[in-house]
Amino acid sequence: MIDFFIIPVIKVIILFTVCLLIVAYTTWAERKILGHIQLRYGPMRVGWHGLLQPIADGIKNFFKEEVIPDNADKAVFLLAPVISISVAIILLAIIPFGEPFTIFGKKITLWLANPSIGILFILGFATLGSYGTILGGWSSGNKYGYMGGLRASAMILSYELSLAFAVISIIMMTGSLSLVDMVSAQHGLWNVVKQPVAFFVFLISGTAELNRTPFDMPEAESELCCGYNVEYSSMKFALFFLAEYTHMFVFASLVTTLFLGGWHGPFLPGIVWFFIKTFAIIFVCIWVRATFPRLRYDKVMKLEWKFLLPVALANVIVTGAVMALV
Amino acid sequence: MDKSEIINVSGMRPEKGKYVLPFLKGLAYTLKNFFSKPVTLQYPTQKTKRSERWRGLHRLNVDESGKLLCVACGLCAAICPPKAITIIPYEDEGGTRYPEKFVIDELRCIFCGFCQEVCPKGAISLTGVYDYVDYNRRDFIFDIEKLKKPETFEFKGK
Amino acid sequence: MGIENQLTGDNILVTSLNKLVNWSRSNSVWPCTFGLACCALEMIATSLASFDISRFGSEVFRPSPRQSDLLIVAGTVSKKMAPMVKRVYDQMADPKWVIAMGACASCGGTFQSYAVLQGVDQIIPVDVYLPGCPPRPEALLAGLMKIQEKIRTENLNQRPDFKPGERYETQVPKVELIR
Amino acid sequence: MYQNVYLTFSALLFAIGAFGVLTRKNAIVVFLCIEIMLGAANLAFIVFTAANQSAEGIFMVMCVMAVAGAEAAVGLAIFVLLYRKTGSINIDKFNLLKW
Amino acid sequence: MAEGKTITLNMGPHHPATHGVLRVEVELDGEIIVKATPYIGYLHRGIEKLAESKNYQQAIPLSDRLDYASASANNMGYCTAVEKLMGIEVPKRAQYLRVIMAELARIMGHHLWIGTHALDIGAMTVIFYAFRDREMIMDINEEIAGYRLTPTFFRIGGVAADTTPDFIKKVREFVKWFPKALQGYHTLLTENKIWTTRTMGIGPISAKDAINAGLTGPSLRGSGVAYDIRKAFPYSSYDDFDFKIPVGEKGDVYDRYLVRMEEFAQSIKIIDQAIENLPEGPVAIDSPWITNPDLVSVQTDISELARRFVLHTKGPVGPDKEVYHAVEGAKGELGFYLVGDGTEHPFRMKVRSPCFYLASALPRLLVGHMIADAIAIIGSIDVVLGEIDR
Amino acid sequence: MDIKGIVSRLEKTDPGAIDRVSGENEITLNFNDFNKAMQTLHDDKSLCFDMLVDIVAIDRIDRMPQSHRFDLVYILLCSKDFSRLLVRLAAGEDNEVPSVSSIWASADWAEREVYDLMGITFSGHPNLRRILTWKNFEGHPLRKDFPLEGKDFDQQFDTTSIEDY
Amino acid sequence: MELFAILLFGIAATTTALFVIFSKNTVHSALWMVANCFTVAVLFLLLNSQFIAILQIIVYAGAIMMFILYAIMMLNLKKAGDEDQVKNNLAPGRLLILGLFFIGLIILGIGFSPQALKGGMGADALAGFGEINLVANYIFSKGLIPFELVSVLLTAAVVGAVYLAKKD
Repeated sequence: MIDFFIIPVIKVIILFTVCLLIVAYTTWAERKILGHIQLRYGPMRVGWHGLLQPIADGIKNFFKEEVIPDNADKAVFLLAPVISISVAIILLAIIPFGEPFTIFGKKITLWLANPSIGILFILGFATLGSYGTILGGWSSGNKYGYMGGLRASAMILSYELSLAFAVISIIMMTGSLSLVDMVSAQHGLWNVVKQPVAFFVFLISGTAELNRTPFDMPEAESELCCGYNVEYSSMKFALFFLAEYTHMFVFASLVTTLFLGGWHGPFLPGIVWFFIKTFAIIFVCIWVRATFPRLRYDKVMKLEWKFLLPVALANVIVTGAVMALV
Repeated sequence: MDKSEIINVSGMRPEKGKYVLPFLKGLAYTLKNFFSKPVTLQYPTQKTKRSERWRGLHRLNVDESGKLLCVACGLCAAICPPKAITIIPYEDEGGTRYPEKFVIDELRCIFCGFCQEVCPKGAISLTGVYDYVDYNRRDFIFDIEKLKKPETFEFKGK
Repeated sequence: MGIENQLTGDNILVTSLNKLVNWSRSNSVWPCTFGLACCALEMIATSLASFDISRFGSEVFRPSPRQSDLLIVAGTVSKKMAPMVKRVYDQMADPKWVIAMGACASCGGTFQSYAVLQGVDQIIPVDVYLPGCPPRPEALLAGLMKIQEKIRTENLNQRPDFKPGERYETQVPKVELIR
Repeated sequence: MYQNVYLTFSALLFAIGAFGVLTRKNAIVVFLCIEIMLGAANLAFIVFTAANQSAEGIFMVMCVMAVAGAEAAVGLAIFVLLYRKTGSINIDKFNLLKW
Repeated sequence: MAEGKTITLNMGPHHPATHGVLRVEVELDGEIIVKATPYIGYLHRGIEKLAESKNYQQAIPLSDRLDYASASANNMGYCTAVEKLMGIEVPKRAQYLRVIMAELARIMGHHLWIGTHALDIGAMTVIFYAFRDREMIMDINEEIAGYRLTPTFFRIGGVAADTTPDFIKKVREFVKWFPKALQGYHTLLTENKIWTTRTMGIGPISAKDAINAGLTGPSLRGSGVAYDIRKAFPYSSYDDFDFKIPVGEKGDVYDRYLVRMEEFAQSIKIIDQAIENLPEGPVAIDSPWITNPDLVSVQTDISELARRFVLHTKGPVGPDKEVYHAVEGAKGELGFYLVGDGTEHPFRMKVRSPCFYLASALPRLLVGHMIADAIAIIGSIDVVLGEIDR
Repeated sequence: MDIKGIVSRLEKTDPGAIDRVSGENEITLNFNDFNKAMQTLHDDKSLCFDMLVDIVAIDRIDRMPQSHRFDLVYILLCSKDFSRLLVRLAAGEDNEVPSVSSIWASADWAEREVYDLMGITFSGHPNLRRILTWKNFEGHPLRKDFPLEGKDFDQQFDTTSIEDY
Repeated sequence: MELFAILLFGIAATTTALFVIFSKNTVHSALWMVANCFTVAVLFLLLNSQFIAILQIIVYAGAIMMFILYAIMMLNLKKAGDEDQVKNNLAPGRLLILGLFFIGLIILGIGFSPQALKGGMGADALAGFGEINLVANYIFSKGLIPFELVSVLLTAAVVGAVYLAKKD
């Protein structure tokens, strides 16, 4: 009973609250980091250095008026943000946050589930998350939103490929689809050393799937106003917002898991290492956003089909060849 | 136009094939700025000093005895481009003119400083008060009483 | 969300919720990216490094009016533009506030001409007026804080309605030139 | 244990798919119905595989999915082309081969 | 897509990338623009009509609000035009001060351009660095003129006031600091591959087309025509200074970008020369019916007082004459066609605004490009709506 | 090229087009030969006024006869030696001035602006609509008989009264 | 318990399939199809084949449906569904044939003789089934040629699609 029910429930609660808190504070971190890169402070006046800012934003959005445009497809319009956020949260379930430990004679794992098809699960559901974006854009009945949705679907369709191929080379080296196995296999030498090409391909195509600068086609503020979420207000918008950052957190933890050795690291406990690495990746995301211009839609496609995909494929072949030889 | 006066900027076009290095340079530049001190003025707690010539809210200057210097000649009202100044002059038996009514619509005013420039008596001057805001249009109609002490309208916030 | 409309009465729950919501609203005022003229440049300057509106949590300039709380009417509202301004305001989700930034937006300023709307409060309600042409960025920050002050006194489920012309105050009597 | 139930649902899905193919005129919906039918077939395959404990069925399903993917690519390309040419994707309108 | 299957997208007047209230109606085939129609007038304030009702001095603040991104450059245009109308020669010191202010304004305008242009293309940080430096110019404006964005520093016959020691110091500081900051912009953009793919080969316009469309300023120079009014028709002692005209070759967005980046450097060079060689002397002519007598003489001399009254209740009188005078504003040829009629009001003031023609060239620039390029092109021609709509 | 050269060149191709030389770099053209002369100014290799800088319209309301009420000043620039030429043309309220937008692309908007603000119509213009004011705007604001503040300055403004393109 | 789950998701699958057919809006059809994919994937899971379930989601929901949705959006078919209503298409004769078809299929489904199955589906038999190793071993030994043929098919499809989609 305890093993099957109570512990998972406790874990779910902890995971949900902690991760959502982290995600909320990712927005704060983004604003602070962007601020400091841009020679300013970022939020300062709500709490110490603006620490209460995400909470204020959340409550405000919760109590804002819901606007549903007349020409929106109402059911889909309401469904889209829900898809976005729920898929993002589902993904959190199988991320291994740290090594298992024993308490009261019970072995506690720091992940909710460890399905044998772990990484495929993530790839599959990450794609589903973009349904939220696409449907949100389409159902708004707004041309900007429509174009944002169209761009989002094209982006996802393309970048899924190189993402998968980058992962395949890791799968080949680990010989398992389970995330926990992948982390365990990195004891000693991280995958980023063994697979630098896959690492970069994964980083780039992951950023693209997240729709972050320099690949923020679907929302491209200056081109499409807000793109897909142009008609969304209040909590629905907040859900999109939250989903975006949850995806970012998931992405960062995936990079950590797949390439940066997960919880492995000297001195500190595993979970601390995990979060340090994850935040480093998040920082890189924000840093890149602050520095680079946005690519153009067709160039993004070109980058994928003419550069990332061949590189990832070649990497898979080379990995296979090396593994066959050694 | 001879050639020596022209720079052809095509020479500044980057060479082909440089991909990674410029990216890294840019990232390094932003990272450098990440660690440098912000230039932000934390406004309500910190305030900078306005320059001597700053054109803020108007003040009607008074002499030592507290009497307005203004003689209601109406030059400022005449020069004012948005016509924000209304003066109703009054002349007492002694022949001294003073403004019965001197109203400046601070909202209408564009703070060009012409009134201060043309005033032959130095009676009107623009102060360093720059952050007066209010809820109501009525509050911006400044009469003589308000114009005597524009400093009190400075924004006080924490 | 509409929940607030269900909350009526004057009990402790409602008052404390009111306080909480007002706190959050006042500290997360997201302005709409809506620049019209000269004042827009000062608005940009306010949001940038030297003055940094983000300290108030307001750097989230949303391009879509649906997501923004504050309409900063920064610059001259010409009569041709007025319907757009009104539409943007109407598109914003409640609760929403308006700053009339600068002389032109507040009352037409120096442009007393056939093409300029003499004060944006003829078409939308204005909460805070800023004098200056354009006002300093500090003045915009002061205006933002004035809005925050106002939000803190507001009631959760009763926001004042506005019918055009209602809150509009008549102009200063036209200036008689004395020569 | 419950093969019959699975198979019934498989048959039902197939029937619904077939029904849709026959009745709908919107080419894309017809397309979706074909996908439903393929899915139903997949379900049957998996049921038998599970019973027989062999990999053939799974492999077959993968082949079917590949076919579905190929079909989607070519089919949608055709539809887009048709739409560009005629401005409609109503399959009743495409009767050039009819005599 | 088949004919008639295009989407019509209305960009603006409330759109983050149209720099104010420009409205461009674009017809899209997928992402490609097949037709673009700009609509303007959303900031039409009737400045030309207003100027007719004001006297020559009162119209100075109006000129500030034309191209509000570089206000002093407009002052320069207006005041030199009025002086040409009235036949006034401005003292050398005033001319130099004007040059300093106008060049600072040009830098200000370009700051706004680089910030918003980069922001439109997605590089969000450049605008922060640009406005940090822009703040320094604002401080200089405040120091000498008393206002930040719209200094209204120029007067007919000179400038409003003499320098202050702080002003000289601040300008020197800025001249020293700015090349470093400029290098920073270059680091972030010039060689960045994303930036170059977004700008190179986008929105090219040949020299012939550019001339025919009436483009001036950096946008024309990007196409390779070295037309700079500071050189072609020197005014306000611009021929004293040593500076070069940057020109491009291809006329694409990237060339326009490089031209403006080089103009930053050239302007700094001019300011450096002007502030180091600032001549001594008065800052305004001493003409009884044009400039303001100083306060001391007014309070002591009754005739001066009377003169002041007449001057300001009426204003300086323009002769019955027509002049066209153009200066090189931040965006191009900023011309003022002034018609005097022997009264103190301009009979007609026509502003030849560079941005008006830049915007009119938009349809031919945009067609055939993608919507993302449209943003880049609108950013690169750098329109300011206050000047288009007047 | 100085004004004498321009005049002699123009006289050669379009005799009688020039009404008079009205300034140091200004010529006044006759209404009838206007379009042809402008074409020559643009096309002629030695003149080469290939940029139309601006079109200025001046409302001389008191001028008699009223058929010469408006002055149109075309400011031309030669891109070879950067010399300016002002071409003046007098027009009345009901004259249809020939459009030069087929010669200079920049004339398109410039003429629209003149039409909008001054009410001078141009024949042969592809798209003569209001440009700065709105669609249902009445009158032409820059005419001297148009009040600066318009007609309904003091009234409560109604956004629905504005019709736009 | 298991039966309950099977019934639940089976019914869900049929319902969503019906919705696919009866939705007026093409995008709604596509969305119901995604839901259908999901329920079928759950049925796969109930049959203990995790791999196929996730494959179903990745391939169908993730790729094919995304692609179809993209096509629908690109063609902007929001209202294209209005003109064809299912009812109008049901000629009486066709209805009869369809009904017979239905009944036959259901009889076939329910009455399918379990003799075709070698063994029962006991819990032991299911253990270790559905793992990727099994599939992989099969693919790269016995099924190599068909597998390669499938890849050829996919390549051909891509080439064909690109050729078709090329303008003119």
